[in-house]
Amino acid sequence: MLPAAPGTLVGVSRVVVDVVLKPEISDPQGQAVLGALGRLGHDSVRSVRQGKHFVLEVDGTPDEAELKQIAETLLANPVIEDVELHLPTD
Amino acid sequence: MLPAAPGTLVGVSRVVVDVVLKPEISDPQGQAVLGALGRLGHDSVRSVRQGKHFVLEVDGTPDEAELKQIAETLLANPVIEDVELHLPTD
Amino acid sequence: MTEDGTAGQASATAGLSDLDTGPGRLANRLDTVDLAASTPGDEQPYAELGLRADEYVRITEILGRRPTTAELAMYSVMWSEHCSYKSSKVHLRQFGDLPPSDALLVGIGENAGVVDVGDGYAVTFKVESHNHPSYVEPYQGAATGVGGIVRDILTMGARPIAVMDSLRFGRADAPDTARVLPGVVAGVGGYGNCLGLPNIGGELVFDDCYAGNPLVNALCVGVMKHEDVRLAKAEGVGNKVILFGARTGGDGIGGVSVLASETFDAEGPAKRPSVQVGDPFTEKLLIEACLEIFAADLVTGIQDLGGAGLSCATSELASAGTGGMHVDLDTVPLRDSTLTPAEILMSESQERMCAIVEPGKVDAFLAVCRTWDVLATVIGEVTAGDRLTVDWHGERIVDVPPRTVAHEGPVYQRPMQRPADLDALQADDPARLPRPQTGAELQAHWLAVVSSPDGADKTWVTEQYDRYVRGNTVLAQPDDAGVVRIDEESHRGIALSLDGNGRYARLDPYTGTQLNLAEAYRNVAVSGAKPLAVTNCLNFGSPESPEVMWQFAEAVRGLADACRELGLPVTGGNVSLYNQTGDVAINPTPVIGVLGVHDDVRTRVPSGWRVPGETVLLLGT
Amino acid sequence: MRIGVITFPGSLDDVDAARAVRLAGGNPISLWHADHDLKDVDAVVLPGGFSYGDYLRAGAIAARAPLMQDVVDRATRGMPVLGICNGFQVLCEAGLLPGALTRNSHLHFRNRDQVLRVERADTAWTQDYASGQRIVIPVKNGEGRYVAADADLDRLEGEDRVVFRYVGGNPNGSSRDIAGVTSGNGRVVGLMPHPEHAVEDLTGPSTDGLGFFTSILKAVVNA
Ligand SMILES: Nc1ncnc2c1ncn2[C@@H]1O[C@H](COP(=O)(O)OP(=O)(O)O)[C@@H](O)[C@H]1O
Repeated sequence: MLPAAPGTLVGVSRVVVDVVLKPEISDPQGQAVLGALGRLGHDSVRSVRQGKHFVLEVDGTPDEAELKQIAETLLANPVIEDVELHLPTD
Repeated sequence: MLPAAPGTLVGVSRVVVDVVLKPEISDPQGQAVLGALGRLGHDSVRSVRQGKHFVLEVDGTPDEAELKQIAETLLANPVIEDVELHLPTD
Repeated sequence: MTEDGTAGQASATAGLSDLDTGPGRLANRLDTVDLAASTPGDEQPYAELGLRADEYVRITEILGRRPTTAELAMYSVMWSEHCSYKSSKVHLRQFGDLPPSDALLVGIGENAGVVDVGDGYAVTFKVESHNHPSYVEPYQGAATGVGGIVRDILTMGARPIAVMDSLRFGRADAPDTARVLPGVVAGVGGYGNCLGLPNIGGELVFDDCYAGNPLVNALCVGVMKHEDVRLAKAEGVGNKVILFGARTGGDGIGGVSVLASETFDAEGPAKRPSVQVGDPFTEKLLIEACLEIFAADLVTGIQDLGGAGLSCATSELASAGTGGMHVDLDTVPLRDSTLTPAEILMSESQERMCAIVEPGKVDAFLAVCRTWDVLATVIGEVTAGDRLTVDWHGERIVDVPPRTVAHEGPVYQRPMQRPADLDALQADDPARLPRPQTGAELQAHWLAVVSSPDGADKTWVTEQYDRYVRGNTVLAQPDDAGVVRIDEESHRGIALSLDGNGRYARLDPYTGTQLNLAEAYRNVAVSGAKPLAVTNCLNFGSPESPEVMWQFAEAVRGLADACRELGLPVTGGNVSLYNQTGDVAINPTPVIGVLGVHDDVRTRVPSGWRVPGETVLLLGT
Repeated sequence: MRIGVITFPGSLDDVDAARAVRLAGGNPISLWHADHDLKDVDAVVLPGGFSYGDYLRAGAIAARAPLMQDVVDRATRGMPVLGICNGFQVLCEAGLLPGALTRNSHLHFRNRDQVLRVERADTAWTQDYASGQRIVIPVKNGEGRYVAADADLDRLEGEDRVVFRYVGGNPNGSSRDIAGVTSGNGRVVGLMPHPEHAVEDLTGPSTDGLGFFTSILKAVVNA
């Protein structure tokens, strides 16, 4: 692990989990944003999908298997969502 | 810009915007997830903050200034949220 | 205690963090009572905190020394217009002077008045504003407005059973209305729905005068048995002070003093106040925990934390009690460990309550809180004597007579003057308006009337509110009054209506306010209920304007006279001043709630005709 | 007849569900999410509300409550379970019912009196209705849009597991107008609308919801 960033507690790492709807599931929130962008003249934006972004602070070195399980079974619902787990690069 | 990834439309780039609550704003959703993790025995997780994750598809080369404005005024509420804009690395 | 000033301005927050370390003070040295006594000449930023020079002098006279930073913070929030009612108090006395009513169990002055509705049941209800925060962050402003009024009702010992909302915005087609209205409606719904409180009615009005200053007034009603009434006072030396609910963060610090006493300026988002995020789930747990605590008789006094946070709760509890109080501020659970003691005392973090508990009952109290996952901490105790003291890191930072903070703030007799334009307004008779001359003109008039947003169907709003939860809603939208059953066996129930009319009040605040009351009264009466009591929320412009002050005084006089005439007590209410768009005050807008009782809700009368062949009668003139 | 009603932190319509059981002639038993104790009930109702504030995803955190392990266990062995609104969300999150409930397509909470068509009158919770019958009960939710992959929806319909459909307007954008579904054996049923709010003339739009609770009493007797 890299030395902790200033202000970060030593021995705590930051794990990011992004949860997105599976492509085949419709996303009215993203649609609403897209509609608003169109009305405001931002025509270059073709599509918007809205998902969730979790930032976890974890004691010590993150346990990848455990975090994968957390991400896939609690943070996302595998029936409708996909997850991306970003561990700190070390 | 790098050649488009397979399956991506040529000339379309993918921009990610993460919206997170400002650190001083309380995050009941993150708190609830943290509580659930504790009850499920995942004690190594110290804190959870929940934000939004937007994936935008943009025609042509993204206009950074325009996207920044979209992110800061439409996707986030600057009163309570901060944004992180991730342009495709080219 | 009321709660309008949710959000603190960034500048005030910065000013405060500087206080403990800032110029004039030894760097990083805590401002203690001892230090204050030994450095009487130190400059203090009282003006930045909204205090006037003469008010500051009075504080030094009360204390016999300069206040510490923490004391200054407390006085500044508690002596703000919002908390001290300093401009309105002299007028509001008329409500207290109304003839006594047999139905009134607890009168004005407590968190909410309590009314006897028969069969041993008591009902408490109150309306409160959250106008300014709802303009800044519509969803959260409105949501936390509902949260605040629900805690007021809970504090009385009652189970909250329904909410209502009275909303006013700028023109329906104004761009900012499209920002503010959907957020406010979603916030009222989001919070109330998540608490499981049916929304049984309200108002939706559009007028240019609210364009930069929407009105968001929320009402909550609760029910209890007579013996369950709880009061906000700290009694019994040695009893513990328990803070429970959410952790304390840097929310709305300075909001009470700054927001309630200043208007918005149109400076960009960077200077916008920090806003609180409501957590209705935590509040729902707080409600269930409190009701279990009341049922087990575990508290001797209780107070919610609203505007002015701990400053308010501790000083009001101590002031209403018989002794003093001591608090160890280090024990307060924080969300942000960098908060200064003054900030902790001023924080307006939502979903918190403060209880006074006998030592032998503390364990049982904490156990109930654990069941409901509610954080609870002993932060101090009731003491002999009559001082409120607060320690931080082992040093005394507050030592004040609590009454001077909570109940003996400044009172102003502000100058008043009848608005110069009133004669012209009153003379402006509709007779001068052109009459439609042709069929086409008549059609245009008719279309204008039926398509007016004020007259339009309100379903877009009311569909976002749960009217069914708890299974006792007998009448709600689109009926004139909301009716709720309170006893499934006896069918006893209550009716409520919430009404205002800023245009009438602008034309004549005395008569206009009486018309508002009459409307709410009629709405309750036509449901078949007997009207029993009145609450009100007085939304006005700046009290520093003599014309606004005159409007205010006339409105209060009108309401008091009408209540006397109808034999109804005013059980409580809320004053929201400094409502203006730019330099122009809103129309004076008293919003009046009337509570009535149904001995048997099965005999309620809905609005509208249900059965063909019924006879239509017109009553009145 | 003992019909359990679970209270999770944030459950709201538990009092209403218990009242409906009582009005139908049953004995409502309150169950607490954190216990491992089903108190010998014959069937269980998961009520509406906002368990854990609906934070994360509606029903997601409640689905991991200790008592839910017992519910899943007994349900797979045939105990009837009804999930109403938030309870339906919990059942989907717990894997007892297929699919998921997501944000309404119009993005608003919506409360209105809703017409439903009963598609299956042979589940444990619907035998007092007739197949094809129309009933009016309140719907009130912000995350009631039933979704699943197309292939899964096809399979669900192929297995005849849709119990209710919205008619006269779909209040939340649910796929194929689905308002409620059942498990393969017809014992576990979940739906978004609220039958427990349509059990008394005084407080509901109809008394059409009572049939759920009279049905279960019969189903339990006949089991
Ligand atoms: N903001 C609101 N919140 C809840 N109910 C509302 C709101 N606005 C209007 N209503 C309800 O909608 C119905 C119709 O309102 P309105 O058109 O103002 O009625 P009226 O003209 O009869 O006073 C009433 O039952 C009222 O209580």
